[in-house]
Amino acid sequence: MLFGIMKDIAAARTLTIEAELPTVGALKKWLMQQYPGMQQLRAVMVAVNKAYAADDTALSPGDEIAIIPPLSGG
Amino acid sequence: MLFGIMKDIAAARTLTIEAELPTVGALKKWLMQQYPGMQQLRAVMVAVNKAYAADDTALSPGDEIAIIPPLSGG
Amino acid sequence: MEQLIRIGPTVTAQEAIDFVQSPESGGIVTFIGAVRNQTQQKKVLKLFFECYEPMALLELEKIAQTVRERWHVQRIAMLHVTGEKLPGETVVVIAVAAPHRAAAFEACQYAIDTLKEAVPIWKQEFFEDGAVWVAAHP
Amino acid sequence: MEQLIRIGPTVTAQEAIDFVQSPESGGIVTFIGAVRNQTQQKKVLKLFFECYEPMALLELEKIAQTVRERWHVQRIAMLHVTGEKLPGETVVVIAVAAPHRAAAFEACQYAIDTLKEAVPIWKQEFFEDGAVWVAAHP
Repeated sequence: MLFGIMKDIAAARTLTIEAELPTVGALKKWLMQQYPGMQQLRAVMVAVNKAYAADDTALSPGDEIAIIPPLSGG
Repeated sequence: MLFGIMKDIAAARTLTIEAELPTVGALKKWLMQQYPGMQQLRAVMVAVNKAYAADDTALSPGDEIAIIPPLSGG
Repeated sequence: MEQLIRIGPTVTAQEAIDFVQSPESGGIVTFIGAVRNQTQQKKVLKLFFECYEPMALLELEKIAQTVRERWHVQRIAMLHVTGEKLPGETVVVIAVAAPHRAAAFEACQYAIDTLKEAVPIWKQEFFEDGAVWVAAHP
Repeated sequence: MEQLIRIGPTVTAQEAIDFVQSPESGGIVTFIGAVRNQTQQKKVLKLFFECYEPMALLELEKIAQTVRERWHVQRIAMLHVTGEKLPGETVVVIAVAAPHRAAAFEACQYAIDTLKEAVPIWKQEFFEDGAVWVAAHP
């Protein structure tokens, strides 16, 4: 799932990824290559199953993955 | 003018004082003698013309003098 | 900075918030104090607030002036009741609007702390077995 | 500690205050954030809030849990809007009731600071000449 500016950069709400991406870090790297506009963002976090995940977190099929650009709530 | 517990201790809203009391300090001393119950209070301040006054503040006829027992607003 | 200072028989949080809210303000911090239904395990029936009103208004004005000097605040409202109040009723409301929330928090806390220290208002608590002037004795 | 957490199209300060107010509480501190009519001298027409709601609710729940662990707080309400908002409209309300006001101030400030840092909500500002996602770029 993509939110905020990431939705605009990827021009999509959700992505289906064919590549094999074993960890959050690998996913981030893949996204940066696919969407160079992402490199200009202040920081991008990844949430796995509704919780922030570190780069070494393993990804499994069926995980709910959200790309979290800089927050601006409140 | 007397407020809060001082009104109860002196059993009056206002006092007319015959003694000659040149300063706030002298007034406090006189009150303590007249109303020993005042000595049990946490602190008593005096306001002259609606502002807190130090013990060495001179008193003049016509001054609006208020005896301020410990505050408990809010 | 615009300010609303009022001492009266009833005050509401909404009144203070409505005064300070404006399309320019980024954040509003409010403090609301109400009558508690007990003090040190003793049931409180009612409170009575006595106020040396002309001086209290001057002291509230001084608080507003200090807030204006120390923080970038757009609006402040300070309301306090006098007379009889029942448990649950609002006693005091301070509302502060500022472009940055840290300033609003600091100014609001300063205002309520200083109100309690310096504004000539006295609270009498009524229990089933009598009444006391709060904080009078050590 | 009792808590009210809600994300919805409209929120009001009164709703949060009504929830936290109780005859046991000594003081209530609230933070209210509203839409500003300008950002860096540019007129704001409207805002749009996007929210990853299931995760946002979990993050708000974590904030409530930390508040419960760190401070003696009786009740907390945390409300945030989603969707379109016009200048002046309320975006976020945090209300905290505690027996001692210092705890209420600290917990309320912690809650709004952490909300802004950790709760997945994004704000898009609409100007006369386009729209930007706030804070996205350095």
